[in-house]
Amino acid sequence: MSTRFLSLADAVGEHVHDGACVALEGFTHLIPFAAGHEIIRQRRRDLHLVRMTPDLVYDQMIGMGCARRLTFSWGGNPGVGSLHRLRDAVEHGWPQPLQLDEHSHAGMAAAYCAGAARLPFGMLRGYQDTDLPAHNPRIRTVACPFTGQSLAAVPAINPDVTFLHAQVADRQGNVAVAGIIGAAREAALAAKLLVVTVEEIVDCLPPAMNGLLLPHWIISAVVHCPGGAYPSYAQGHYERDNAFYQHWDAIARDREGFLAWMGEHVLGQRDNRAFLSSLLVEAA
Amino acid sequence: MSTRFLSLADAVGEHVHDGACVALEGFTHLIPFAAGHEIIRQRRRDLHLVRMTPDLVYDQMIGMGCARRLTFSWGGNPGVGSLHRLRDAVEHGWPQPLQLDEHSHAGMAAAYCAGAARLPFGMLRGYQDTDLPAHNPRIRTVACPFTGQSLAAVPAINPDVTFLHAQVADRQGNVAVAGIIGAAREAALAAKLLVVTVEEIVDCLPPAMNGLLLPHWIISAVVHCPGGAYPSYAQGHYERDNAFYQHWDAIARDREGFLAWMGEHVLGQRDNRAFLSSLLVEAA
Amino acid sequence: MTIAAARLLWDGCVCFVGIGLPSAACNLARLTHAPEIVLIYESGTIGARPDVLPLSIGDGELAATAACVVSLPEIFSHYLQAGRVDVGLLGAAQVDRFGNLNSTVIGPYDSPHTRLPGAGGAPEIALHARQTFVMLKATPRSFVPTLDFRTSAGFLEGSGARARSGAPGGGPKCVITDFGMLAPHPHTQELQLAALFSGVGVDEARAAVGWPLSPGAHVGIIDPPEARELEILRDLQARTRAAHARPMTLPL
Amino acid sequence: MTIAAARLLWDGCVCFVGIGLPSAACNLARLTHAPEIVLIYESGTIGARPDVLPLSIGDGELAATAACVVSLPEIFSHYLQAGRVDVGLLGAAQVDRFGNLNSTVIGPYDSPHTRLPGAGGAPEIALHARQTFVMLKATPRSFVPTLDFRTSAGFLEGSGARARSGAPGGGPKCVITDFGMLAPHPHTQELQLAALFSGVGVDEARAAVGWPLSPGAHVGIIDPPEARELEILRDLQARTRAAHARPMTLPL
Repeated sequence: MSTRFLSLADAVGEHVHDGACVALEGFTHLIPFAAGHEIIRQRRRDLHLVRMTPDLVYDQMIGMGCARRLTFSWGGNPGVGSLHRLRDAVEHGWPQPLQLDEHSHAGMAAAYCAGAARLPFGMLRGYQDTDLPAHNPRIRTVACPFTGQSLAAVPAINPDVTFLHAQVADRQGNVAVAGIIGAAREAALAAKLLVVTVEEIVDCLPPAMNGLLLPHWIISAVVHCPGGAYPSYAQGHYERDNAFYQHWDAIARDREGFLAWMGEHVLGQRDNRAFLSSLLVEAA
Repeated sequence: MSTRFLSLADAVGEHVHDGACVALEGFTHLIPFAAGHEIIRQRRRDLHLVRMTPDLVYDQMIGMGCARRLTFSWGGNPGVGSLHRLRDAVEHGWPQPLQLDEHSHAGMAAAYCAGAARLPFGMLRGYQDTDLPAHNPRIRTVACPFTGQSLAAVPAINPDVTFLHAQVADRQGNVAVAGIIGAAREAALAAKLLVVTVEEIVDCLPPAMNGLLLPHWIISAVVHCPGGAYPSYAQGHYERDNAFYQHWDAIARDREGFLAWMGEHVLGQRDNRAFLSSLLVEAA
Repeated sequence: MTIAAARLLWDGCVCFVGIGLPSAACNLARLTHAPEIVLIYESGTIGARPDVLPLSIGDGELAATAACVVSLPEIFSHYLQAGRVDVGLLGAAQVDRFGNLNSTVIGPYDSPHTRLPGAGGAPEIALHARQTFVMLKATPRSFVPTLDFRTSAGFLEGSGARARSGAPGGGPKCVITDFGMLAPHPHTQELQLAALFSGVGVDEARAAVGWPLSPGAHVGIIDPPEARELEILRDLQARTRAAHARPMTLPL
Repeated sequence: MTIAAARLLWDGCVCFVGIGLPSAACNLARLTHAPEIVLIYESGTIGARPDVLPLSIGDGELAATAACVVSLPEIFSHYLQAGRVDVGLLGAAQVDRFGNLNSTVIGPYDSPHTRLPGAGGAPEIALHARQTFVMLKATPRSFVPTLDFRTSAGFLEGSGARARSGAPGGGPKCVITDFGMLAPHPHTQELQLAALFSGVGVDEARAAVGWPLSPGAHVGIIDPPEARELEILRDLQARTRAAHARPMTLPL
């Protein structure tokens, strides 16, 4: 019962359906950009996107009209500023309105943990004296059956499919991850289906001991996709392209420039290798 | 604000008081035997002992009269049979009665996690249709505020002091742990005070990346104590002495034999080094 | 018993393994017909491939040969509770006619005749595993009409009581014992005689069970151990005995 | 601002660091008077010692120099929520006179004039850190009498409201801005002028604040940057600029 190895196009084609709840996780590190681009290429619609930090990848998916709903806790371009496409969707409904299911990081972490453990809700000491619960009916309270204390409660997140990017898989489909992991493990284990794109595939991984390993039998599909996290990064393989993150601010600022860029570099390219090549050509 | 380095005698003397709630954790691996022996040597009384798997170390502490209460989830000699001193305390009140606060592993794990997160309770899908809740008033239920589902709830465990054994510390007091960790991390972070005995101390640890490291500023004291897990083991340093575990069954079977052995090897020895030497003499 | 249990496991199945007979059965399966079986020990080792049988649930051999080692809270919440375990293997001191188990106490809880080790992982393995296999030797004191303490739920009072209680896992698929196997009746879920080891008679089985044991619709005969199974099991046991008896150098 | 904030941090203190000004201030402190400061980034890096300032909260530089990297759920539950953080550094788009913060939205939530990034870690940092330092530039649009949205609690309506609400952390200790610092009045907890950068007048400060700013009991003058502070900060910024501008080889 080894994991299936698929092309990215087949993995997205099989696992992502219009209207599905889809999480692309990876906190700054190992963001599955190539998977997001392929979802855009296959023109999926009405997705419920889930991600703690939407980042450029969801700015792209939202701007290209893939999403109807967003569950998130921080929606900016880290260290740079706004996600202009996310803002345009929320402020002006372009290209379509976007329903927000808004949390704090701590709340969303609790929701992913609950999802991974198949508990119906997660709890935390949080949200206290903020306006978030008033705007999100999914933030409630639960009373401790021992002390009577009131705690914040959030419903479990269980995506239909979670996409992750990782450094390496073995031929059985076990995936090893190193570096900043955010809530990737919980998002992976909370999902009904799990697809992982990886930088490389090796014959055999060394025992991970206490490191993070996703066993092959919890993974639906592994995709060999070098550079699949770019412009995010893969610790030990390539660094974050901070200059691209800064450059994105100008690309995404207006609708026309954004559409032209996406047309040229994503829709106009067959796959992630072609996407990266097209950036190389532009830089030259 | 580096961690303090103490002798084991001083660490126990300062951190363990009669009547305290004390957890010695380590699941089969890295059991802090030397710390348990020192608590026996210093003749602490009325302790509330906490540990998922009491193992030989609590058999010794209970038999020597240190404990009035035990929070646990499995009390046997793994792969061998009974803990005779634990049984004698429960069945015959020798050397004194022992109050049991009995859980399953999953329930105790949830209680430690809650303690580490400073939540008042933990929850799980567990204990269902068993007789445990009828005999432990600390197993209750909580209703999901979203679905109405009923879940098992257990109160957080927050020991006054947790003892762990680990492989290595650096001079700042950071402690690195590798191998089977059980609920050691949660027991450490749930405690008010944390004392760690280690096999060796090095100038500087390599970055742990995703491995388990206990940062120096959460640790109250580090004790250099080679062999401090024996007859349990320290992965990479020495193996579990399975023969000793089997031998213990005979040592602990009757009160006199047990008291004689403890007198000779624990009370009669100054420290862990002397304890180990006394076993060597016996074997010779 | 070990060989009969091993045969019930299939290649690739995810087993939550207890120590002792279950561990021997799972590793025998791995070394014979099920090389890709995934062994999870409650100590947090996932995909362990031990060369010798561990004495405890957390021997170093398990960590060193595992695909990875996770914490105990994670193994119970993210794997077992999340419904990712195909087969849970359980031992016990007592089983009743509906597959409920006792590993806590003989006699009253507050003044026990025999205090047993207790629950460990069993209540939640019994609750969440897609199916469980129970392994214990049969005597009228271990196969009892009524448990002294219910540590782990089987089919409760039978006839669908377990499903009505909302338990996510499927409950005991069979009880493997020294005369053969019991399996639940499809409707009443009472444990009935399903198969005998060759050479064992029905009367012998009945004498070892503390309730009036009914035969199932078909009472099979379990094939005797094959030479290869016996050889691999004996090798494993010999390696294990040698490893556990090996004098350890004290860490001095 | 960065230098003034850095001076408030002490050696060995455990800081939960946001990106931008807070990260610069914490690293400056580490490179000057507080070499043993413990920097926790919400990405899960504990004890990071970056050589250049990260652009994001999760640059590889942080993981590679950290004592260890834990998951995001763990950093929030076992460290922040557990009360292990001495100082939380927070930015925001708006602060009100009681130190409550808005980083969610300008205008109504459902039809915003400006949608901001949102809460991130802020609500729970503000709730649990033993104290918080707020850093933001002052204009009457950012220092406001009433927030458009309360993302993170400061002293609520003041006069002990925060303590009565049961918040475990101590709330804002000061607000560091481009004219100087505000600090809460000991009883009313209204933010008052606590100190000015040298050369800045009280009127200038008043003009930048959207509520009638009261002077505190003592309005100090913040010492101008020392040569060593400036040099280390400029070196850090120059290294950072160079690193972020370095063209990256595409992973092709």
